[in-house]
Amino acid sequence: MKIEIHFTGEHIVIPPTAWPSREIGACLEFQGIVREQEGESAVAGLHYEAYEPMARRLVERHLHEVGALHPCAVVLFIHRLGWVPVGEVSLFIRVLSAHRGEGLALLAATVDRLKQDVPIWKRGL
Amino acid sequence: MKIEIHFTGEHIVIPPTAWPSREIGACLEFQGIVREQEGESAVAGLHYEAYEPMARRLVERHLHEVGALHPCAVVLFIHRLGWVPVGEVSLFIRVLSAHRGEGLALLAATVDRLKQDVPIWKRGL
Amino acid sequence: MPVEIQILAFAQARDIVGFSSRAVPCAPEETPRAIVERLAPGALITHLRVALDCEYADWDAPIGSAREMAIIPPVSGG
Amino acid sequence: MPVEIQILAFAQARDIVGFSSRAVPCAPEETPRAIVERLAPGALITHLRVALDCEYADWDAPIGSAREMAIIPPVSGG
Repeated sequence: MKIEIHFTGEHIVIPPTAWPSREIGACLEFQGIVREQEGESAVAGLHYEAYEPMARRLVERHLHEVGALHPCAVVLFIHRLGWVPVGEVSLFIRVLSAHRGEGLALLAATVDRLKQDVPIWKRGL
Repeated sequence: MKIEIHFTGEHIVIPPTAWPSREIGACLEFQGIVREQEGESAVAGLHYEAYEPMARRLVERHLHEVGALHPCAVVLFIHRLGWVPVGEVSLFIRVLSAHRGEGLALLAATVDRLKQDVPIWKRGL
Repeated sequence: MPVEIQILAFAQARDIVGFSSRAVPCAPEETPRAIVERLAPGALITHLRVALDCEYADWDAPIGSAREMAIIPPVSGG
Repeated sequence: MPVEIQILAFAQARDIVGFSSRAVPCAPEETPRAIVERLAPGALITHLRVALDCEYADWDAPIGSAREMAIIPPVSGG
């Protein structure tokens, strides 16, 4: 499985899609968008902070572990850091796989695990 | 829930994303791509045929049913018909929702139900 | 009082019944099974479903006021 | 033989311990809990986790040869 992980302080620019082989049957993409309503209060945006080397290491390990259960061909993971206003994308994940089942499972598990133990924090402003 | 359903004989052109409100927190997109290996044999592409009025009606009904369980804001469903060569997209689904859970569930259920009873057929060529 | 209804056959169903579309006078009390047997005697419909006016229907229930009947092989969209 | 290790505190942990980054001489047999208590006496770390060289670790196990210790509040990425 080919894995690419990026953290960026800039707008997330979604790379154009391309399939690495003629056996890719599913492309799944997730964009997490900053919402106005964060818990109890309305915010103008969120500020994201990461312990980047550890976050990268854990995301990569998660992807390998989850990918062993749900084999996929390519995963691209991009998390924005710093200030992200409402309506902009804080997280982008793309998964290419032969079948949709694996891609959906990997995508769901990746976001779940991100929220469990990957050292990234947000605060509303 | 806003629903848009299209069948097209042309290349699927993915519309640019836009969020209808400041409460959209997740955008999920699925692209189904024609693979070379279709069951036992290698193909150059697939030919898709639909009983379009019934297919449209069933997709819409499925989306309403599944959306009652997993409320989402917007669903865009585009299925290509006619000849689709290997590597090109035959199905595109975009789901916008407040939270990722609903979007993932709606997306998964929509493709599952598509494969159960929506009158669309493919044959390898 | 027979009325003309449109019979559609899709994908493999076309090969089984030998046509893709026909307009055929049918009585409201006729069943889809009887209509297919009349148009394509001996056609093997075991794996096919039938729809009346865009809704799945029973092969053995009368067509009633339906104006379109579709013969539907196993689907494979996506 | 104490060696200098880097102590990092993120997000709410910064407010709890009162710094974001410090280089501090520590003995290999010291535990993360003892180090934090030495740097920020009385700091309430109940809801915090600790990582040594980018791996979650035990508050009460010696730091050994680790060179970086991070104090990690509940995460909220995505």
